[in-house]
Amino acid sequence: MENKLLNLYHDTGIYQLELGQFVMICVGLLLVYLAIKKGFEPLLLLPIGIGAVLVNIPGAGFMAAPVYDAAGHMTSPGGLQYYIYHGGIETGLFPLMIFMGVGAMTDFGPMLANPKTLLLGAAAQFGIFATVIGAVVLGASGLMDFTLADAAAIGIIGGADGPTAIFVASRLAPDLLGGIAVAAYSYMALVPLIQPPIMRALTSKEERSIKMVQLRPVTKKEKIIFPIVVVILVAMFLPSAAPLLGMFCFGNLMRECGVVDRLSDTAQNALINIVTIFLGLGVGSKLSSEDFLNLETLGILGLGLVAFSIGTAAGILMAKLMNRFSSEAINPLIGAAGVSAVPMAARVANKVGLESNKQNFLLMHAMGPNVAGVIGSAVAAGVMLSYVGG
Amino acid sequence: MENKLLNLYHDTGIYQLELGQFVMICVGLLLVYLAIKKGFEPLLLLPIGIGAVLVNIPGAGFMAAPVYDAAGHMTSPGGLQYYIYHGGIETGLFPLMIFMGVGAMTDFGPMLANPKTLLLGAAAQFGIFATVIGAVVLGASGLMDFTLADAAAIGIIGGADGPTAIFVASRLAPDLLGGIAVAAYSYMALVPLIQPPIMRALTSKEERSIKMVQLRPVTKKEKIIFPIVVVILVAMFLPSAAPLLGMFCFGNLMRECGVVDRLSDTAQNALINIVTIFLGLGVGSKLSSEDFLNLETLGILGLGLVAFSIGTAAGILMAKLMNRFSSEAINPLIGAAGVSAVPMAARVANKVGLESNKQNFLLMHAMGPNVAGVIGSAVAAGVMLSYVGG
Amino acid sequence: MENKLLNLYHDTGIYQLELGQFVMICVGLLLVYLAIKKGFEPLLLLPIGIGAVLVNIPGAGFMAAPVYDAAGHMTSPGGLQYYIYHGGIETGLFPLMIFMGVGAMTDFGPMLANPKTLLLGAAAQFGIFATVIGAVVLGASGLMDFTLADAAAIGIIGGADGPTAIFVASRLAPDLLGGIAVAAYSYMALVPLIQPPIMRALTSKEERSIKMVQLRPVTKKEKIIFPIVVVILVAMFLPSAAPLLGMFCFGNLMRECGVVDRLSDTAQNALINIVTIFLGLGVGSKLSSEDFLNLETLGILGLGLVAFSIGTAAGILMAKLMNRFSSEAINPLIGAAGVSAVPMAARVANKVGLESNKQNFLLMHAMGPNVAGVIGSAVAAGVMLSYVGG
Amino acid sequence: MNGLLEDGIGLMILGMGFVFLFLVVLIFATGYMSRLLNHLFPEVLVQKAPVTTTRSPAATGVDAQMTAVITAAVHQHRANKKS
Amino acid sequence: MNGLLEDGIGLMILGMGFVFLFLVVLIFATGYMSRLLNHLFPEVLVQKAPVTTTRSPAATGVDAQMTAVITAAVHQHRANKKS
Amino acid sequence: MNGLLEDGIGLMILGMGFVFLFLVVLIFATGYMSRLLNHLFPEVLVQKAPVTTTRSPAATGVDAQMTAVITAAVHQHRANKKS
Ligand code: NA
Ligand code: NA
Ligand code: NA
Repeated sequence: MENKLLNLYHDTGIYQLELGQFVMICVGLLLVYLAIKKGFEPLLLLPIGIGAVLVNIPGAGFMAAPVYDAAGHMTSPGGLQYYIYHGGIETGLFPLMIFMGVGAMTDFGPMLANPKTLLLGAAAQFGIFATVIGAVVLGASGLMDFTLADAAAIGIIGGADGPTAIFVASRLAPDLLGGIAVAAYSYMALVPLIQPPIMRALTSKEERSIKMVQLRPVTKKEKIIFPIVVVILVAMFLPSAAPLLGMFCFGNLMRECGVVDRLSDTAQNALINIVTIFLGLGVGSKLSSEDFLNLETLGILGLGLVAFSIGTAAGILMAKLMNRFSSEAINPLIGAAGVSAVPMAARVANKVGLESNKQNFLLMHAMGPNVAGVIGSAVAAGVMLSYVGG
Repeated sequence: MENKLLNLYHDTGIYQLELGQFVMICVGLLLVYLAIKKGFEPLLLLPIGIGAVLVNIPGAGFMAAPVYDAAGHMTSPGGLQYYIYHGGIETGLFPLMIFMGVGAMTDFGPMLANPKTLLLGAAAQFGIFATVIGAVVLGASGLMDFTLADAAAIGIIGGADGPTAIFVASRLAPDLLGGIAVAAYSYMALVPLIQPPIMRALTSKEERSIKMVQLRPVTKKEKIIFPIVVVILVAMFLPSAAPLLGMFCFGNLMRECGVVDRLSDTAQNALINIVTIFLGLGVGSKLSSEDFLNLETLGILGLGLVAFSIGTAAGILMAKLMNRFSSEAINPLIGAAGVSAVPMAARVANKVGLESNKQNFLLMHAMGPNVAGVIGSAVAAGVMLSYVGG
Repeated sequence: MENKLLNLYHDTGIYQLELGQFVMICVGLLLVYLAIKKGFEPLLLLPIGIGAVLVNIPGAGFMAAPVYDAAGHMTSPGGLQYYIYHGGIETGLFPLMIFMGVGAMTDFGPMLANPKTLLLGAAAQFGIFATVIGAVVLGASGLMDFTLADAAAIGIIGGADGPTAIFVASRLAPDLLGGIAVAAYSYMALVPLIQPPIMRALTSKEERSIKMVQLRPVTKKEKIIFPIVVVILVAMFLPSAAPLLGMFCFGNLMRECGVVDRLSDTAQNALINIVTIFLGLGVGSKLSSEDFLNLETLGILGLGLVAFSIGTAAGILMAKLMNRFSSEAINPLIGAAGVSAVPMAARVANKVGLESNKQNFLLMHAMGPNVAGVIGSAVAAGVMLSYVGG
Repeated sequence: MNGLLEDGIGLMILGMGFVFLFLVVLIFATGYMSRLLNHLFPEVLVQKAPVTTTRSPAATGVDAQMTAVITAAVHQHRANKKS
Repeated sequence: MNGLLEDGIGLMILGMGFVFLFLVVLIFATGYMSRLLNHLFPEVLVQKAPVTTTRSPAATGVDAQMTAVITAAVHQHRANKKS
Repeated sequence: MNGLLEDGIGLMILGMGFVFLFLVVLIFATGYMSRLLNHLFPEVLVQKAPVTTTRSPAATGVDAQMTAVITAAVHQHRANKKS
């Protein structure tokens, strides 16, 4: 009886809690706070934060592996996050389902009306690869323990696309997944703070006031054929990007084709919501003190910020470069939207544009490079998976 | 040819059906009847009943295990209920998802307005532990074959909370899962019959007529912080209750935070509905004749009824005790709602109250102990899992 | 560096693509075209088509099996379609969930009002078994490599019921699954082209103009009891059909019982939509060049068409036969609806009927044999699984 | 080879036989069930197909909320039209 | 056998003890939290239960779209009624 | 260590090269596709973004049902306003 009481006391968190777990619970609560109070990508950061709290409760066993006896019968069930992480994240299933849903929510119309903006989505990926160099330098210098695979996974934060970052990290650097996902979503939420100073520094008031010609209407047929064209190009040039872009285009085709509205509706609502809840809990399971409380995480957070900033700058500078060669003027602010972070970055471009010219609505123009950035970072992800993993 | 015809005849249910299976099919149909005609918790008892019918069809293979050859290729697929039971119930995933959805449907407002009612939710759990003693006595006397784990799992019926009962039973006494789940849901449906006589017997007309002061309004902030407070307390004091209460509070936080309405909506609708269908079929798979047609099931049904009755009485008596010490009068009827069985028990308290005083609406007051009872039985479940399993 | 560039080139589809894969990608795109432009069962053929495209992208690894090290840790995750196929189709889970949803969408009212139409649903299954003979002849003659199991799986195309065909094929002839599913859904979409000539050839204008007596109203109670009666008969006579018909009747009971509307609603919407997306991708994964580009597929397509035609004819002839013996006249056109293909075949019967008599609305009368055909082909499937598999 | 053909014919005979047997039994069972039910509960007829099941609860909620409002608006409309 | 009974009684005492302990701590924690929050942010009261969470976004969208239209129709209705 | 840096630079060059290559090809492919489609089917323009896809079928059903009713009510409203 006293024995049992002692056992019960030994089971309590008060007795078992280690400092690292305590700190990580606080980190989890901080994410919850940022999600609720500051509106930081709450759909992901709230489940991630709660997932981080739960996985760090000592003795709760959220990441416990199931135990089987010799005959294959389960003697001890695993924890919820164990099943979620190994079933949905390690396998890549959840990010791909999310990407399908995002595809079903994406309107490529503005991009199709002005395909040149794809170049802006390409340029903004420079943030990814510049960051890879930064991480590699930190690794080569011995300051931090980054391999090439780690560096590539960290760089993808600059892609400003959550599911892509999680998909790449789960394949190249599962240990860094927690930090990378948190950095990716946090910086996406911070886009309205990170981008405007860079945008103002790199452009003159005249450039920011450039009015762009109205977008031509895009036919339904173009919208239907476009995702198929992307899939075919991916199949021909970069099969390693096919999982991401294939599911993305499948989602988009369901949206645009007009004959499977009930599937498209489910992909955009019930399915993506269910997967988002589990994806968040699963990512949160990687916010354990061993994986997160180290110098590398600081490196990830720092490099991620660099990646965003360089990507933003590269998009703007590409737009200015294009203005040298093109007859139709492009407002360089929309180049910043090339990092993706849909639709936040496009809104920021619109807002900064309105500061210079109250009548200049850039939102639709910025949506082009914005969705192009999603394709761009998926292509970058494919290159990395092929280069590093192959 | 005649051979084949004979085979086909040997495959029929008429040829293969054993008496036990026949009886269990009838039990399944009885549950379906109770669900549809009598409105006994139909969301669970209908799938459980159908699950019981299907699993007892001889030769249909609903619980057949898949067969693999040496190379790992499947040579014979498993049955539907095999996958559901081992994937969702043995692992604990389905009850936890249901609990998340229930959390997203629960309004803690009335409890926060009058936190003292948590004591009523505590007292009503006495039904659980008194029943454990009952089961242990039956086991110790040799009348029935109950271990301590069995006794604990049977006691949890008194928690009047379906997913908690299924979660505990799947961990402590999987063989009794069928009987325990059926007893838990049946008695929850019978609350309007079981509770009123006890309520009337233990209270005077004056007590039943007590009017309670109107509940103060509760702020949104309190509702948001509360689930976080619960999670922190669970982490500190009872990690073994963290799976249940962690998911419950996660669901509640999604509901109250106001920034993830689409996730909350899915947790309350599509996700909980999908899981409910499968949970029911999976629980039904434990209604096989070997597991169900024995003396122990009678014991479970009897003890479950005792558990409910004692819990109801304990809640009422605690309310009367509190009236001795507190200035603000509590109508003892709301103590009966402490067993949980949300929201049925609260409605019963309201109805019995109206019998004594037509103007006395107790519903909101009873919702406090009602949801407190959910927390109380999850805590009790945690103690049991730690005490028995550890 | 050049090495890596060469690697990247070797990873491209251009370098790796084999002719067979190219052809199968075109087949996938053709299915997408038929789904979108021609409206061929788009809910299934669109995902199947995209699934076929994705699985044939060389190096994309959509069907790659996961790799584990000796300690059981995953060293290389599997592909999306690998998990979908082995998790949902090989196990039979997805077709059964779809069948549950279809049950929840089916109204047995017209059939209950005139149970004799069940005979039409029985007769139309002759298409299935005649096709089995055809396939067996092709196999026995050495022209094609069909076993009895293959022949049975091909025959089920004549059942005109997608999930039944996929369920049977996944059990009896997984290698032919792709061709069988494509044939089944294509011919279901072609019902308005395939059936009318046969219907006109086998009936006189007088027969097509027969007006049927208005259907009696059916009570809610009959509709509730009916699925239970079917389950009991299945349990007694044909347990091998219990997975399909059990889930179908479970869905229908949820629909009709009126006490679990939220479950019925989810089974008809979110759940069936989610499963449909994955079922399509999983079936598409069997459209690989090895499995599909061979003489056998031509045989499947040809025999499938024969199956549909014979089933249509058998239904019509049975109706004419029944008119000899019955006092209440039956319009033989509704016999054609006995093949199932709900609700397309019933609409075709209605349309052909209107050609002969502008006032003769056969739709509700045709719905009887139409849903009877679903039961009929599930029974046929059960016989096959028992005869061939047992 | 001949074995295969034989098996196929066996499957056809058994299969069609069983399909007919099952559905004929079902005809009788259904008919008996209907007569029994309509004898025991003579008046309870389904007035309308249960349309509501295909609507989401949310949408139904909207419906309920608005019906009163819209009914009023429509009555008003008609009243005005007449006058 | 006696061990089983003893264990059961131990479980009852520990269990009820823990349940009360936990919920009493929760009462104090909740009370403290409420006082603290209402002290820090005195005026922010929940005016109404968040009914919207139970509606699907789609339905809410319809709601939003229609509210203006219907409000107009209803005002009109009332105006006419008065006149 | 130097190997790591070299690999990183290789990844950057290859990566940015490939991203630009792919998106430039996509620009041409998209442009060609659009010209081809608009040449083959000149007049079919999307009048409005397909708003309906974001609505649940249920909600749309409600919409369809009510549109007629509400349109009437609104017309009525406007007619009254003018008079
Ligand atoms: Na991007
Ligand atoms: Na309780
Ligand atoms: Na059929």
